[in-house]
Amino acid sequence: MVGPLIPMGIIPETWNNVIALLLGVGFGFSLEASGFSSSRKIMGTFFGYDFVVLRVFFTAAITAMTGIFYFDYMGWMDMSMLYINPYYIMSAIIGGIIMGFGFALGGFCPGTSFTGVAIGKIDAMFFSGGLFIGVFIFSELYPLFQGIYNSQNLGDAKIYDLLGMRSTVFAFLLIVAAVGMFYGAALVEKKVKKVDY
Amino acid sequence: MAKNKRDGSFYINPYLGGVLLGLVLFGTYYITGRGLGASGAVKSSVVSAVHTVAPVHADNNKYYSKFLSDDASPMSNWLVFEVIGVIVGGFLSGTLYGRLKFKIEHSPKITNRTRLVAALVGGILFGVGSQFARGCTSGAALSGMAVLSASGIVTMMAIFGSAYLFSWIFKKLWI
Amino acid sequence: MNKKYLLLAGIIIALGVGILFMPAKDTTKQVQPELLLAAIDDPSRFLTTDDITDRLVKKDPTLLLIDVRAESQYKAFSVPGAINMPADSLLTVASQEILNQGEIDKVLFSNSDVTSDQVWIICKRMGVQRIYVMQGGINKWFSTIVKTEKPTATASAKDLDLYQFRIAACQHFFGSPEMSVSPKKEAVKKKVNVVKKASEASSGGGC
Amino acid sequence: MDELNKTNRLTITVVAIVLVIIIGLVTLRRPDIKYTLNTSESLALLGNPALVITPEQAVSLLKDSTGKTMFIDIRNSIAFERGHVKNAINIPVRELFEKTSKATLRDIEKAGQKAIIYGESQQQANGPWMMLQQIGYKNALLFTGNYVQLDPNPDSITKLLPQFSETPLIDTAALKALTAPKSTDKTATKTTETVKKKVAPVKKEASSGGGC
Repeated sequence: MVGPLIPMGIIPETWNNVIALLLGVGFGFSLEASGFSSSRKIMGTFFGYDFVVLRVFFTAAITAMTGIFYFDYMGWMDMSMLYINPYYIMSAIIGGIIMGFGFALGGFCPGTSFTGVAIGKIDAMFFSGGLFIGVFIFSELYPLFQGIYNSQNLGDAKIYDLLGMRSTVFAFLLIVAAVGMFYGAALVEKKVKKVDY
Repeated sequence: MAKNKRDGSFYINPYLGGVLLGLVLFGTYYITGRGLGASGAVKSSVVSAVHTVAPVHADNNKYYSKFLSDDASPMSNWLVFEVIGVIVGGFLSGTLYGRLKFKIEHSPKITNRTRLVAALVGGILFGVGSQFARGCTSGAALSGMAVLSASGIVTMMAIFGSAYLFSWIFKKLWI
Repeated sequence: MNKKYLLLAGIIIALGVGILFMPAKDTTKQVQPELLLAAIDDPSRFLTTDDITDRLVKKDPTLLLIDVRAESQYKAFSVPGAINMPADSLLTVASQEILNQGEIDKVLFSNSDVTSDQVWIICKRMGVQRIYVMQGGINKWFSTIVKTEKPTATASAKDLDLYQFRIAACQHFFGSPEMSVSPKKEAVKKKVNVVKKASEASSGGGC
Repeated sequence: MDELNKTNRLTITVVAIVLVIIIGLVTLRRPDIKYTLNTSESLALLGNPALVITPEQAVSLLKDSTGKTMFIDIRNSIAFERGHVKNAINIPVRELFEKTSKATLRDIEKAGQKAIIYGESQQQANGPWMMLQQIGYKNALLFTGNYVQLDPNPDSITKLLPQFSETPLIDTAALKALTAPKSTDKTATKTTETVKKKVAPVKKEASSGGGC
């Protein structure tokens, strides 16, 4: 059972959709149960009254990363077979900034807005509708953005390669940074006035 | 704790939520070799919707045709099913903790209307941004961070950096 | 509460330290040493100069000859149609792209078959598919194809055929003023088939 | 933030994950043979003169008996029985990774000796030598000649076989003479024939009509 299972051909592709559904249920459940269906809870991270996003996000990232590293070390998984999003420097940064802007206005990100839709948040429904419109607008105006979209492709670059350090060192630093952030978040939370929502 | 569990104010410990989400993410990588995603599903549904309504237009547009050319691509289907799962999962959790209720959540300082317009604009911006960055917070940033991809970490920093900045500009919307 | 978080933080940092001490993994996919040894022990990677020439004459599109000698030697003389990939440039991106083409038989050669075989081992270890070595290398190729010897009067019909084939192949590559090329081409092709069968039979235990 | 006070389930989950990892690590069995050189390091082995033993060096090593070197015969046991270098150890290619072979090699390494890998030809010893180097036997050296050259017979050293060496043999004169393909180089023919007599199994095809 050496993962990733589907690319290795251990699980047939026909199971794809069932697996997608099950993983989606897990994804949605953990998001909603942590409170990601509430935009004001999410936005608390930026104003310092509730760091749930920071906690969930970084805990999830370091948990998955630790799991991948250990499974790779134990030979249960081949890390090199995992899909890496291509890194286009400019479009990643521009996209991130636009998304941050949308985040500040809408208070959701796509995944969390869907959980909001699931429990009946009307603002989440508007946000999700906006997503479709946004993608549509982008696609229609694609010729305008094409240059930026396709420039400076670094392929499946890894952050540790760009920083010139070993992957294990970067992973360790990320874990330490995450723990440090959790500690800092707890300190800030104590000082900032509670917001009732 | 058991008493107020169903009144909608119960949330699990964020670290537990993070660990669970991390396990789901890890499981996704372990099984499919790819990360989670959400905006990809939006993209593939928009692409197929446009393709159904105006097939010629879709074929002529370079962006649509990029995803139409390999219409058998399992990933686009995969993400749609995953997002259906997200909604189901959110619904389950909402039922379990008593949060199923139509409502508009906003700061007391703004009206419902303002909140909905802001949400819509935010959604549009997020939609555009996620296409630029080839993924959203879950697809690019979270999944990317788990495998230490450069795009994931850069996108994550760009999202949170600019969200932090803009959220103070639009502080009124929230607190 | 705080104590538990201290414990949890301790656990995750301990796991992080564990990651820190993981040995750097060679991310390239590799053939396991046991399998590689078995491949080394298997002589089927060696293609004879005659077989290769046969395919060259037929302009087989699935054949790619790779000269692993230094560039200067390649420029001086090489097998017609071969590309140059000096052994020390094996790991460059360009070389890897050439080697990872799936549907092509890549045949390595150097002056003999020692260096080319060493390169073959490294390629095989990196998981390169359909890779072979020219037996005897270019020296052998030169001595069999270019400077082929006339068989003695007592030689068997098989040897005479082989000799004919080599002469024809040599003319195919370098031309010959004595004979016109165009009418001979048909003959070359016919002979080619005969020779291939003959050489297969001989390696099967004829001698 | 009262949800932060509920740590039981979190602790249980984390401990469960840690247990899985610990069980994984405990039951982990590293393969006993693994590459110690990466591909670029292996590539550096090629053409490194410190890692090879020329026939001349080998003959002088055979004469002195300081015990600094050990000959490893990688031919099959039948060929080994028929004749081998004095004190050589027989490890056929196929048995290279077997426990006894590895123990032998490790003993040689511990004794600070060099292991000279030879076969019927350099070609045959080549693969096993690279394998040993790649899995960490840094004392493995490649004998760059044929077995016949290790023959105790003193004039064997003269039996250098250019056919198998990496020296380019192509003479431009012959290239120019291509239009007359019947002309043959007498000396080259001679060496080829010598090879054929001494090392029968190396050549398979009837190249110049002499072998069969």
